[in-house]
Amino acid sequence: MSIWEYANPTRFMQTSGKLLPTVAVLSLLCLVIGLIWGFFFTPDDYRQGSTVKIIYLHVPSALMAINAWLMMLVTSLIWLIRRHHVSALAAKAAAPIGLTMTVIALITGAIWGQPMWGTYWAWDPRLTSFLILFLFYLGYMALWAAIENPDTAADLTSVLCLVGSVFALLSRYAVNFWNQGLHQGASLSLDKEENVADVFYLPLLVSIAGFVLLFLALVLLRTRTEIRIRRAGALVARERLS
Amino acid sequence: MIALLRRDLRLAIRAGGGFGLGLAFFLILVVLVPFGVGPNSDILSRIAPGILWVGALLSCLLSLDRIFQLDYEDGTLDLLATAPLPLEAAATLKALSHWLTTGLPLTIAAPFLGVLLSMPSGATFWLVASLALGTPALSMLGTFGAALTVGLKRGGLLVSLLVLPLYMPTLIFGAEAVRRGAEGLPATTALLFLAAITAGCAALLPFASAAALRMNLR
Amino acid sequence: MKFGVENLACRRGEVTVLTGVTFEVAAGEALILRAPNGAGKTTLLRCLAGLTPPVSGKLGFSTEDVAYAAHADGLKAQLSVEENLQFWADIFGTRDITPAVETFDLESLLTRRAQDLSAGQKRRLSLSRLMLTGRAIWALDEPTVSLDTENVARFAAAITAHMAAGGSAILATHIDLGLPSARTLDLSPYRAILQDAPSDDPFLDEAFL
Amino acid sequence: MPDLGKYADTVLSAYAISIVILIGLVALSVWQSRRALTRLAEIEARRNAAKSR
Repeated sequence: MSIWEYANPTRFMQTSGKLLPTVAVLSLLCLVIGLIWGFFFTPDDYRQGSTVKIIYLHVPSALMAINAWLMMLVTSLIWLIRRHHVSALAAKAAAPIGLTMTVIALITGAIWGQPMWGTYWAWDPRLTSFLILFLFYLGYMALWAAIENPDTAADLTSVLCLVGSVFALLSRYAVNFWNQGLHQGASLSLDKEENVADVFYLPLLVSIAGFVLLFLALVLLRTRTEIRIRRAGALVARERLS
Repeated sequence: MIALLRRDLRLAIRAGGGFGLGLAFFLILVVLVPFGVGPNSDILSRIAPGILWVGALLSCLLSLDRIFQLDYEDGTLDLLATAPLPLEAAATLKALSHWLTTGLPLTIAAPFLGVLLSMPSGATFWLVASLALGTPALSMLGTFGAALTVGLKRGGLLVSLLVLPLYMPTLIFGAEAVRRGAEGLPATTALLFLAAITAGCAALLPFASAAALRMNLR
Repeated sequence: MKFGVENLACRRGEVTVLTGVTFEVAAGEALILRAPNGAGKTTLLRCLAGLTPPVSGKLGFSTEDVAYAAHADGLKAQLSVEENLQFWADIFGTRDITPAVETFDLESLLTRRAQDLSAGQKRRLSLSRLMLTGRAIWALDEPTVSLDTENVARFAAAITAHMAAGGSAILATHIDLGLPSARTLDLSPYRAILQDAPSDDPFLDEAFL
Repeated sequence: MPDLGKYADTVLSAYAISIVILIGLVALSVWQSRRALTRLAEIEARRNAAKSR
């Protein structure tokens, strides 16, 4: 059995229908545990005080904002190369979620920045990169919305996603060059030395898992919606023909 | 190949071709800024590089939807797609003619408009160099955006939305080069990045633009 | 040049409108497409010209050999007749535009701008471009629209000459051009809906939930 | 309720806004899904009716 079988809408609907409730429940579980753990049962940071609790929202959403785009890049490539409709529709389904995650990352960052940096917004490289990412999501979704023929829309948005990825990456470096910034280093990395302490680390992991699962559940749900819309469209077009 | 370029340039300068519109827009924008921020030449000279670059970028944006739209509407694009000239070449030539009618005039006009913004004279070289290196990338990215939206009735606004984030790195390096040049700091690195972006765009974007055109003509 | 298609299926937008189109045209022959409006004549011609890739089936020729003339004239209003023609001549690598000008009687219009032409004159200019392409297969979509009888005859003569030189043509038209060795192909039997052929659209799958 | 100190507003507003946005996204997705489902069911019913006739 190959993974490409799921590229058939019927197969995908069957499997995703079975999978969706499990993923949804798991994600809710992880989110509730992670956020409650983080909110109620973690100590304050000696420097940041209680604002450190915002990382349980900020870091996972920022992570998913980028991962959602990566997923769109991969599914776009699959569509362009193998022309599996489900793949293109999954990319379309993921965009609003990525946009939402970007917005959450930006908002929580701004709220956290107010007491820490004394301002809601600073043209810090990371914040700026996320703002640019936000614009990319907007453009991508606008292109999907503007084109009537769904296959053409899938083609064009895929090309945009490809080119956009290159330029998003380029922007990241350009922005670094432009302003060295005040953002703290990566909160999570394999290099343990620089990491946040364990007390913060574990609930953060749970909360990240929750966001990943939530993303997955939403992608499944939204892809199912898109497939149904496509089927409805195909049937109506067929009716009109006869 | 040269025929397409010649025709596009000829169309641009004939009546209704829109040549000079971008340039006029650039002029107006630069004239408006001092009224907005006040006549203080210290402030003006500090923001001049940014204003000139943003102005050039917006003027480029203004004429993007004309790149393919007219050819699409009168059926020329269909015929071009069936012609022996590969669409990749057509896209490159379209970008080139867009640059010749907007980017190049802007580059030439920018130092004179810099005077209006009391830009330090040391920055003039960097301004011209960065615009000359950067505006071709803007035209090529714009051609890509125009190719994506060619079949749409009201593609003008959408093109701006699609293209603006793509313009970000070019704008950053371009304005940065001028700013550093104006302050007497080394600006060559930014200029090199700019050249790299333009070279990368020239190498890759014609394929993306041609692919988008083919998808739209289907 | 002999050319044909085999079992061709073409799509317009999302919908496959034609399936199983099969025909063959010999050198010096013309094929006239007949079908009601909206049956897929334009779709088929665009497919032959290589603008829309076929859903399935084979094109037995290279789309590089097809000269396509669409509904739209594809003229630049601000350019003169001569400039318009010269542009396409350059694109197709043809030196001389005089045969095209003579065949379609455009001498007196050469310096006139395309926006000042009448609809029929535009059509003539647009059709004369076919002669600049140097391509063997002419794919023509309603070529005689807004031409008067005199110019229809002129156009018929141009096609006849093209076929006499070994070229062939495929036309969607309602007028009888009086072409020698012309065959008519009725597209109605190939309309996708009448056959209820299994669709290539995975979203029409019967097992779909 | 943990003692949030002087940053209580900051932390609480961050949580409140994020959770509202997330719930909004989920609600929107569920609503869109429902709508697509009913519309498709309608069309399928029409199609089956036409077929059995």
